[in-house]
Order: sequence, then C-alpha cells, then structure tokens
Amino acid sequence: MVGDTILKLNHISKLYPGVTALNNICMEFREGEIHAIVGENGAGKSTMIKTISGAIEPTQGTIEILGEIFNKLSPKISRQKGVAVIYQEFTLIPVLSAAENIFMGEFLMNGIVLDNKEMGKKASELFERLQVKIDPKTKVADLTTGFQQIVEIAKAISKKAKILIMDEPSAPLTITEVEVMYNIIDTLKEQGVTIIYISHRLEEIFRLSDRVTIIRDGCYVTTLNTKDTNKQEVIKYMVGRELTESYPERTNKAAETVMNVHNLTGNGVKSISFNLKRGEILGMGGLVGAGRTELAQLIFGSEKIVSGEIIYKGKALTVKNCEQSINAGISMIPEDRKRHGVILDMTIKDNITMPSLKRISKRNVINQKKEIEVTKLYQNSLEIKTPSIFQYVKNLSGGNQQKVVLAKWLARNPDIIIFDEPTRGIDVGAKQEIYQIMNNLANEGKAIIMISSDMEELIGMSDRIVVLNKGRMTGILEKKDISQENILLKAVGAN
Amino acid sequence: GSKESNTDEKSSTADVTNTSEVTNTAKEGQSLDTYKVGMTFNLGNLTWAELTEEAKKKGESLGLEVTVQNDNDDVTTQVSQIENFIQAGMNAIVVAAVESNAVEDVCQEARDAGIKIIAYTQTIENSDAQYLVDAYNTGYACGEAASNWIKENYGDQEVEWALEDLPKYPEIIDRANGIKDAIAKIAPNAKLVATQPAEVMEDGQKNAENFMQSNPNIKVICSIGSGGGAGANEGVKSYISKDEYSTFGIFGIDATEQEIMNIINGDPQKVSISLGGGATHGDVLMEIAYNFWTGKEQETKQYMPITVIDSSNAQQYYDEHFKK
Amino acid sequence: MEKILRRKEFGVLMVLFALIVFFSIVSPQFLQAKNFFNITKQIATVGIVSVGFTFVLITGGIDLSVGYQISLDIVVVAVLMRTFGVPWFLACIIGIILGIIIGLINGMIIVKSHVAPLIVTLSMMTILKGLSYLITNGLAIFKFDKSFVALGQETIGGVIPISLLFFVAIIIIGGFILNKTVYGRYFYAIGNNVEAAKLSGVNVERVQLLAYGLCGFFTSIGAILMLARLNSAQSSTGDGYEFNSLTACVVGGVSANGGKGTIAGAIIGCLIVGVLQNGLAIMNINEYIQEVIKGVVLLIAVVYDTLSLLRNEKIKKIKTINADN
Amino acid sequence: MEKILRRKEFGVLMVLFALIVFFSIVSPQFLQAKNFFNITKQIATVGIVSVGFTFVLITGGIDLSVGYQISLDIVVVAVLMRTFGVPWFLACIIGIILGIIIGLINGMIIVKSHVAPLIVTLSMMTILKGLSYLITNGLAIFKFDKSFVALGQETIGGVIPISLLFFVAIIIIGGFILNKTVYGRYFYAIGNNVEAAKLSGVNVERVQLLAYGLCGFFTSIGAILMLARLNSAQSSTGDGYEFNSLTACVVGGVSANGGKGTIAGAIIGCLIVGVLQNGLAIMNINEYIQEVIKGVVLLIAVVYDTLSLLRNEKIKKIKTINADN
Ligand SMILES: Nc1ncnc2c1ncn2[C@@H]1O[C@H](COP(=O)(O)OP(=O)(O)OP(=O)(O)O)[C@@H](O)[C@H]1O
Ligand SMILES: Nc1ncnc2c1ncn2[C@@H]1O[C@H](COP(=O)(O)OP(=O)(O)OP(=O)(O)O)[C@@H](O)[C@H]1O
Ligand SMILES: [Mg+2]
Ligand SMILES: [Mg+2]
Repeated sequence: MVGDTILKLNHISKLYPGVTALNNICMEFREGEIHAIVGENGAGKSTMIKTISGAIEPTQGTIEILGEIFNKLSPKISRQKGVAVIYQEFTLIPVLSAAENIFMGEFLMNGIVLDNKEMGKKASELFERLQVKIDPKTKVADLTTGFQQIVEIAKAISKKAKILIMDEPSAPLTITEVEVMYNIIDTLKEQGVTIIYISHRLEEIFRLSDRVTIIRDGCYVTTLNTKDTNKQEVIKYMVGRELTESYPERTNKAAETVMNVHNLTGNGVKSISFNLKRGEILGMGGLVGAGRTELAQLIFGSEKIVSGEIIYKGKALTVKNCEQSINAGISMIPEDRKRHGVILDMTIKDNITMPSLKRISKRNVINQKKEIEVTKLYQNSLEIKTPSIFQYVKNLSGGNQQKVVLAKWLARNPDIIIFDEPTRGIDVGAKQEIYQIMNNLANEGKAIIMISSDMEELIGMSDRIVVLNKGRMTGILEKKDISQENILLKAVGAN
Repeated sequence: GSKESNTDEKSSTADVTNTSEVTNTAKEGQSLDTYKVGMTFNLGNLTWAELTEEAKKKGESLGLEVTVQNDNDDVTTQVSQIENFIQAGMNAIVVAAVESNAVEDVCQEARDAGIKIIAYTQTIENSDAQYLVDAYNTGYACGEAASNWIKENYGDQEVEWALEDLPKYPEIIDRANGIKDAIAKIAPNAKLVATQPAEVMEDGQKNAENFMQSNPNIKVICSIGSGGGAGANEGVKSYISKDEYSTFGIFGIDATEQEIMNIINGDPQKVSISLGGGATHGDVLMEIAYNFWTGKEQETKQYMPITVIDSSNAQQYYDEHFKK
Repeated sequence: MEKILRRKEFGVLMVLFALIVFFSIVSPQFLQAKNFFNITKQIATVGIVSVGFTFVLITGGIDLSVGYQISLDIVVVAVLMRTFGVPWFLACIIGIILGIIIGLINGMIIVKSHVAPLIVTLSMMTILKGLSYLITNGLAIFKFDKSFVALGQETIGGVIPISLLFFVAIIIIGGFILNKTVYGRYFYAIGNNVEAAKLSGVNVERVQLLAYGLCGFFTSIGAILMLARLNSAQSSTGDGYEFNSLTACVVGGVSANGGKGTIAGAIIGCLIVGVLQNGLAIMNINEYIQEVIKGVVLLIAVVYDTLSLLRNEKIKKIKTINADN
Repeated sequence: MEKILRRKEFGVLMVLFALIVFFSIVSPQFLQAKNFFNITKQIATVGIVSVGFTFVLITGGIDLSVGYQISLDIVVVAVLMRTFGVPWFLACIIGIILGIIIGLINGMIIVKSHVAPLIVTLSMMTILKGLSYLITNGLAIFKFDKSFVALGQETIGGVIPISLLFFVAIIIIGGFILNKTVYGRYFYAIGNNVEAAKLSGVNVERVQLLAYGLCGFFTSIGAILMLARLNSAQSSTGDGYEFNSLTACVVGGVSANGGKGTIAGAIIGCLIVGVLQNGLAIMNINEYIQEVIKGVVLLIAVVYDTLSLLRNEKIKKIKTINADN
C-alpha cells in the first residue's frame, strides 16, 4: 500500500562554519513506506532530519509536505503537518514524569488545568501498545536509558503522526527491546504511517525497510529498493569502496592474569568474580539494566566498592577516585559519549590531552609544543576527520567523537581498557576501524573489557564473556561455549 | 548585689529623684527591676557604630539592658526590628530612622504598647523624646567655615569648589543646601564646579581624584559627612605636593578621629563640624532613656551642639574625645 | 506527587522546625500568635517576590532587578496617589501593570538578544535605580489613604494581618501555576533542557517572557504591600531584595541552575530566614554575633538538606539491590 | 590561539574603545595620562579580585563572599599593624594567608557537602561580615606606616602608581595560570563538564579547592592594596564588591554558568565599568542620570557583544558558501 509522494526535499543545503553538512539534496518519500537512510558518521543524516522537523533552517532549498512548499519549518509547524521525530539526542525532561514528557508541547487540559489523570491513562494505553510496563508517574530521570528510549517512542507515536522519523532509535536498546520496537513499527506501517528510519545496524535496515537511501559527505548518492540489494552493495555506496563487515582475527593469545575480581559488591551489583588476562578481550553481556555499566564503574574506581576486592598486578587495588585508577593503568571509554566521554565545548586537542596533561607538563606548566605533537599523532593514527585540532568536539560527528575518546586513552597508554558500548551509533567503516584498534591493543598485551549490547559484535570480538542479570553474575562463557543462545539463557537468569 | 551598685551609679550620674512617676510610666508586665532599651541603627555608619558601643557601656553603668540591631540601612528591616522590639518587651526604643515616615506607624504601635520612642537625628512625630541634628545649620556652619577660609586665603578671587553630597537621604540634602547657601552668601565669588555623592571613604577619595582631574583649579572641597571629608583628604594628596597643602581646603562634617588627625597633621583638611561625636550622643541617648525609667522630666526635643573644629581647637577636641 | 513534595522539602522543613523549637525554648516571647503574625508580616513582601523569582530560577534565568523594581513600583504608585491624586485602587493597578511591563522588558531583551539573564537584569537594576531616584530626587513620599495603608498594617478580627491573606493567596496562585498549568511544566522543561523543550514544540521565547512577566507581576504586588506597610515611599527601599529573594529561594532548594525547585520550598526558605532574624532579635544577642550565627545556621541548613537528599538516594540504591534479591 | 582570543574579546574591546573615544571628545580632561592612572588606581582592587573571581566562575562556581573577605582581610591586617604593632610586611603576609584560608574553607565546604557554591558563599559572606564587625565594633582603624600606605597611594617616578604595577603583575600571573598551566585547563574542563573531567582523571575536588583558594589569595592582595589606598580600615568597606566583580567579569564575557571566559575579558569588563564611572563623573552629570546611563551602556555593551559574536558566525557561514561554490 505504498502510495504517492508525501514528502519531498528540493535542493536542500545546510552549511556550518567550515562544514557543508548537506549539499543540494533532492529526494522524495512515499506515503506508507519505511524508508531507511544510511551513511557514515557525519554524512548528514541527522542534519537532514532536523531540516524536516524544523529544528534547523536549511541554508538553501525547500521542503514539500503533501504538496505544500516551505522555505523553512519550525518544530510546531512541522508537527502540525504530521511529522513526528525521535531524535538521536534525547528530548526528554528528566524531572518530569513519563506521562508529562509524552505530552510535552501538547498537554491534555481540563479547562486551564493540566489533566494529569487523562494523560496518565493515555500514557498507560500507549505503553500497553508498546508492551512495556512503565508507570506513567515515574520521573524520567529514574528510568534506565532503554526505558527512556521507549518513552521517546511513545511520545512520538502519541501525536498520530503521518510521518514518523526515527534517528537511530535502536542505539540504546538491547535485543529484546529492539524486537518490541520492530513490532511497533510494523503496526504503525499497517496503519499507513510513513516511517523514515536511520540506523547504522544494517540488519535492521534489511529487516524493516522498503527502500533505502544512501548519503555520503552531505550528498545524495542513490535510493535502492531494499529487496533488490544487499549489505555489500549498500556498504559500497556508503563508504565509496569495497568493505567487508567482519571481525578481525587476533594473533596474540591471552597470557598471564592481570586482574582478579573477587566477590565485588557495590553500586547496584553484587558478588561479581572473574579474572582478566593480558591480550584478551573479555566481553560482558546482559539485558538492559543488568548492571554492566555499574560494574565497569566499580572497576574503574568512579564508584565506591562496598565489599569484595580487586587484585591488580598481584596487589589489592585500593583507589579512591578515577585519577588514581588511571595512574594505576586502568581506563574506561564510557557508554554516554556526550556526557561522560568528551567535553563538547573544548577543542579536540584539549580533550585528547586531558588525561595525560600532567605527563606533558613540567611543574604543571603545559608544554604546548608537545601537546600539539601528541594530538597530531593520534589524530593521524586514528584518522580523526577534522579541519583542525582546535575544532570544538561538539562540531564533530558521533564516530569522530568516539575516536577522540579513544585517542585520549591511547595517549595515556593504559594496561586495562574498559569499552562500554564502543560502537554505539557508529557507522560500519568506523566500527571496523575501532575493532581493528581493539585488536591491536590486545595484541600489544593490553587487557580489554568490552560491554556491548550488539550481540554479533559481542560474540565476534570476545575471547570470553561474563553475563550479568539484575546486578548478579550468572555465568562466564569460554570461547567454545559462546553462542547467542547461551548468552541469552544466562542473561535472562536461567541456569 | 547588682541592684545596689546600679542605685549607686544612678545617684552618681544624674541628679535623679525616684518619684512615684516611675510606677506610672511603667506598664503592666514590664519589670521595674530592669529597663530594656532597644536601638536600631545602621552600623555601617562609623559615628553610629561608635555611638552604640558607648551606649552599651553607658547603659550598663546606668543599669539599662541595651540591645542593638543593625538595620543595614534598610527601612523594612528597621520596621521589622521595631516590631521585634515590641514583641521582646522593650521599655524604650531608640530609632535612628532610615526614613522617618516609614517608621511612624510602627512607632505609634510601640507607644500604644507603652514603650517610649526616642528619635535620633530624624524627627519622628510619634516619639516621646527626640535628639536631633539641625541639618541645615550644620551644613551652613561647614559652608561658613569654608567661606571664611576662602576669603582669608584668596580674598575676592574666583575660587572653584566642589561638593561631596549624598542625595539619598532627605536630611543630608538639607546639609548640602546649608553648605551651598552659606558659600553663596559669604563668598559669592566662589564657584561650585562639580558635585558627586559620597557615602564611604572610598567614594570620597574617588570623587576627589575625579574632581581634580576634571577641574584642576579646585581649591575647596566641602562634604556632607566624614566619608567625603577623610576620603577627599587622601584623594587630593595624590594631586598636590606637600607644600601646597596650605593652599587647599577640605571641609567635612562629623569630626571623626581620622578627620581630626588630618587637621592636626596639617593636611588639606582644614575643618570638620562636630555635632558632639558619636560617643557623646550615646551618653545623651542613654540618659534620656534613663530619665524615662526614673520618671525625671526632660525636654522632649534636644539639639546636638554644632561646633567648628579647626586647627585652633583640634588638639583639645582630640584629647577630650579620642585619647585612650 | 504529595510524597515527592514531602521528600524534597523534608530537610529544610526539619531545619525550620528545629529553629522554631529552639527559639520557643530559649525565649518565651517567641511562641505567641502575635509573633507568628509579626513574622509573616515581615516576610510577606520577600515571600511574594520569591514566588516570581522561583519561576524565573526554574526556567534557568535570574532576575537581579527585582529590588529596584520594588523601588520604582512603590515610587510610581506613591507619586500617582500623592501628586496626581489618583485613587489608591487605580494607582495600585497601574503599579501592577508597570511591574508586568518591566518584567516583560527584561524578558524581551533576554529572549531576543540571547544575553545572559544575569547581566541583563543587573543592567536593568541600575537603570531602574536611576529612574526611581530621578522621580523622587531621593526624597520620601508619605502619608497615604487610610484604607490603602490598612492593606499593610491592619488585621482582620484584630488577629490576622491582611497582608498574610495576600501572601497566602499568592502562594496558592503560584503553586497552582507551577503544578497545575501547562506553563508550570514548561518552566521546568526549559530549565532542564531548553533544546529538548524547543524540539518538543514548546515556544521557549514565549514561556521565558511569561516567567519574567510573572516575576514583575508578583514583585509589584509585593511592592504595593510593602508601601502600605511602610506608609512611605523612598527609592532606596527595594535595595538588596534581589539578594534576599535569592537567598530564600536557594535555601528552600530552588536551584540557581534551573529546572529544580518548588514554591513550597521557596516559602520555607523565606520562613527560615524570617524566623532566624526574628528569633535572634528577640533573644537579645550582640548584633555582630547575630550575623555570624545567621550565616552558620544557613550553612548548616543547606548542608543538612543536601546531605539528607544524598542519603535518600543512597538508601534508594541499596533498596533496589535488596529488592532484587 | 591568539586569533581565537582576539575574536572572543573583540566585541567588548570595541565597546571600551567607543567609550574612551566618546569621553575624550566630550571632556578634555579625560584623555590625560594622569587620568588613566586614576582609573587604574580606582579599579585596581576590583580588577585583582576579578582575576580570582574569573577562576571560580570558569569552574562553574561563584564566590559571593569576596566582598566581606576584603573587609575581614583589611580589618585583620589593620589590627595587626595598629594594635599588635606587627611590621606591615609581616601583617600583609598574614592577611594573604588568611585570604587563602577563607578561600579554602569555602572550597572545602562546597567540595565536601556538594551544596551550591552560591549559597555556601552567601552564608560565608554573612559570617565574615559578622566577624569583621566583631573585630572592629564597627569603628575605623587608620593611619598606617608610610611605606605601607605608599603601596596604594604613591607613584614611581611621579607617574606610574605602585598599585598599577601590582595590578599588571596579577593579571600576568592570572593569565599564566589560566592559559599555560595544567590547572587552568582543568578549570575549563570542570566548568564545561564536571563528570567527563572526573572520568578523565581530573581530581575535581582538588581543582575546585584550588580555584577558591586562589580567589581568596587574589582577593586578599586586592584588599591590602585597598587598605593602603584608603589608609583606613572599616568593616563596611568590602560591601558590594562581589557585585562589582561579578559585573566586571560578566560584562567581559566570563560565563556565570562556567566553562567560558578569559582574564583579558574580565579586565576589559573592569575597564569598561571603571571608564564609564570616571568619564561620567568628570562630565559632572546628575548622579541619577549617571545610573541610568551606566545601566543602558552596560546593556548595549553586552547585547552588542553577543550579537557581534552571532554575526561573526554568520559572516563565516557566508564565506564558506562562497568558498564552496
Ligand atoms: N551545529 C553544528 N555546527 C557545526 N557543524 C555541525 C553542526 N551540526 C552538525 N555539524 C556537522 O555536520 C555534519 C553532518 O552531521 P550529522 O549530525 O547530520 O551527521 P550524521 O549523519 O547524523 O552522523 P551520525 O551517524 O554520527 O549521527 C558533520 O560533519 C557535523 O560535524
Ligand atoms: N525497570 C527499571 N526501572 C528503573 N531502574 C532500573 C530498572 N531496571 C534496572 N534499573 C536500574 O538501572 C541500573 C542499570 O542500568 P544500565 O542501563 O546502566 O545497565 P547496563 O547493564 O549497563 O545496561 P546497558 O545495556 O544499557 O548498558 C541499575 O542501577 C538498576 O537498578
Ligand atoms: Mg546523526
Ligand atoms: Mg550500560
């Protein structure tokens, strides 16, 4: 039941200082289709979405919704025209309840008073449709990232949208939740909603979409019928060259144990025990809220240990804060890149040298020459795409931001690196590069802990996998036992 | 024991006769053994800080229980403080009104509760006693001293002068008018070339520098208070050499220790008008309160003495008031 | 809702109770109905201003001009009544309109220029100060209509001050706006995440404008009550009220960074400051030591409040662990 | 680096130049070396305090106690010299140590209790005020050693005030700390994103402590210069300096939300305020009108500054378009 053109972009360009985010894009979307958009990090996908939703004004070009032509839109007009958006960045207000967030901007009223009852009821209905149990009265701040994302979805579909745009909606979700979301999308499609779907997970594109449009460096490349194409072809259009999606082999085998974790308890996790060897990648699996991030924080020393101990290099590790654990040789790439990984309003150089600043200083006076040297070194080796190392990190695309985070820890030369969702929201090309870097690090004899909700990646990269369920360790899988089924069994707590 | 010593103090400090009036003036619930006096003052003001310190000492010697509150120069705070004094069961309240009209109603409330209101510096209609400054004449005395100095040193020459005023307070506006009128009358050839407000010394100093910059020929600066006077003294010294000190005249009001020292040291400051000094006022106010306690008759309105302090009497004034 | 409220303001409420208990024990005059009404009269203006201030703080802004807004408001109302013989009721309405206009001007400049509210309202403070002094020349204007003065001084049935009624009414209106209306939600939304609010279709500019306008509105009402209480208008009167309101709000848990706080909290903050001042004054303590005590108590109050909040969160975390097992 | 700096402060620098040109035209006395030194003497203290204030603001904090820090510092130094006969040099050192200690106490409370800096330093302000008055009983202490007073009043070669040398030295030290040292970088990092900074191994507590300590240090130096200039110590002296410093910093583009600003900006801010005050005073304009003008000029200055930043970005955009085609 795919019908006429519902939305059309005419010669859309968007320029930022030093960056052409969109370059003369022309394309159209048909009523009732699921239209996927793919492209590398920084290709301009989010920017395009934002011109449609009215969040930003295009520098040039017009947008046509149902035959009506606009030079620019505002969030309000766009929504009146039936466009609803799930942005890549959260648009929830943490202190307000789930129900209030869903109706933000269009509250239900009872006279001049907010109709909280009705909103609560409607929200409950929405959550039922989405098959999740969330109390509409819960403050969003008290929900986990996964549930927050579901509130975002509920918020978008509450609007009876004709066009629903989803910018990487699955990034913060784990497998079970993604399934739930697929079902929602299928239902919406049946109802005739046009869906624009952006994702770096190609399997999703092939599972869901009718057509797929590829964007590269702000330019429109092509639009394909999904059933007439394959992953290889899409990737080729995306990166402009042949690239195979695979997990590189490691030469070096795990050697001596560098860290022993005994009965570690605190920060919401309990009685965790495992060991970590040089040269291995230890995976961590589990459902959303299993407490993997919490465990990582305990090991990294950013949260307090209540009981249990960590033996590191033969000695008990007693650190009071991150500074001490970093000095001991442990580092962490956090899952929330924008909030914890980088400082958006500082330059690439300042971000990369932040953990090693004291090393390139004499009596606390920074050796600026050396600082630039170090930055350039890692900019080149990780191929961070930027006009200048003095660029603010906020102006980089997600993948390049993640590389900045990597660079800042590589510059510190740690022994143990914890990767928490290292490829979330990162394009295939950059993913491969990050896998390669992880492998190189393991080969160099570093010990790596990798938390990932991407099952394929977890299986592909890990030597062993620790599985958590509700803050408890339910098992550790050796290489030979690793399979999707085994991980899921342990993740849901079945023994 | 304390009661006897209080009685001793009483007879030694004032010729008091314990009449039956004491019982008449005291209201029910107010103890006759103690007499509680509340004072609400802006303690950022040097003279008043000195006043309240002396009042506490003097009060103690008279057997009065003195409580001081800092109104921070804020009328609403002051009104609240008077309300709190009423609540706390004071027998008398000394009010240095930030703005007299604003405290009228609450003062009446206090009097209805049998509390004596003693107004200080500013007229309060609803008061039982007032200790006032004749603002205009104080200013006039300052202007007069400046005029005489101009005539002595510059004759009928056209001399430029500047004024440090503070038009935030009505009473101070009167002082400024007094200064201006006196000079216009006695030294009509003197020309007022600049006016800036000064509350504290820092303002006074900054003003003087700016005056000297904009009008280098200024020979006289008059100020409505001691901040302007002592501040101008420091400011002017950075513009003229030591041997020029005698050709420059600064005329202040309040006669603080610092101003008197300036005069004694032969600085540009030539005169300050004394209104008796903070310490003296503290004594007077406590005596007024004491008289209410004992029921002794007194004038309902008293004025502060206006005395010109110049090089002839500065040392003597210093010895009397400040020598420790 | 009620539970959250109770939890959030619990710490400061405890501090307030502790103060009241302490002062009641040490001074017999403190715990009297009369004194309670004294305190409410004394904090009525700062309390009413704080309601508007809370709105602005929640949106992530600040209004340092409220002090001299008060000055200008009372001076204008006074001149209208005394110089132009305008009936007091009409004069008050004009004063309130003036307050709203000043608030809207603040809001308009902030919204249109994107300059930090701090500096816009700081400049506005200076401008309003100058204007207010220009009108009065620094002199006081006084003696108003009896029925007007009654607003600030009289009581109903010889007990309840009229100003307390106004105060309570404003608290109810403020609480209503913040909790029950769309705009209350928008204030929080903007203060928490202005970008997200914008993307959700909230007209951020209009809502900010509203917050400053309401602040001007409430401030003018507070100003009028103060004028009636003092029965005299002077340009220096409002000086420092921005500090007092800020202190009350922040003590009461309204975040100066936006997005957090309640009217109840702000009012408890006002009460803590008011009780502290009143209690210390009644106790007859050296005036300078009073200042030190005031500072120390405020500090203890907020530290206690923050720590009790933190502890609450810890308990919650521990509870989750236990519940899971 | 230099380019970025130049761009950032360009707007306010233009405002400063415009003011100087204007005053030079309307009043011949304005543009004299002597007057330039006057202005620097007049703003030396607020300027020096603003350097420390900038540090604190950049870390995302605020120190409202600087005003009464000044009062306590000068009163203590004065008492040491006059009452205890301590040599002035030693007294100054003790004063500076006192300043550092006060700063560290502020920092310690903020770091350990996680209470908002605004309210901690507001309480501290009240405490310091009380202490300072307790020491002096509100009275003035004056007439100090000639060589001490020279620091604030004398000139070198009859032209350059000694206080200007101190001022310049402090600016250089402040700029050095902020731009060249590890800690300067950490200040920005914390102010921008305290979580990310912590996870990058920045010892946030230590760095915050340092910022407040430095603020106390610079404030005490400013206080000593002021004492020497006034040749008199009084507890009310420092009142309002927190406002003056805040104004100067914010006018100069230091963000009150942390993470943004430079020493150069803060000093330009001080100069704008200082020149404005001096120029208007020299013009001998009615003081109420002066207030209004001051407010309006400040407002125009910051609006112009913000808009010119926005425009800059637009201009760059247009350039990019042209370059692309
Ligand atoms: N506000 C901005 N200022 C400057 N440059 C920007 C801004 N927003 C985006 N860009 C740049 O525009 C380009 C396109 O960014 P956009 O976020 O649309 O990419 P994307 O395709 O969504 O990438 P990702 O997959 O990482 O989300 C990038 O190079 C980015 O650095
Ligand atoms: N339904 C829920 N509602 C609220 N909080 C929850 C819920 N489920 C778990 N949590 C809390 O969330 C935290 C763990 O969430 P988090 O998402 O960080 O875990 P994770 O294993 O790292 O998951 P992710 O796969 O997202 O990385 C724990 O503190 C847990 O108590
Ligand atoms: Mg994107
Ligand atoms: Mg996680």
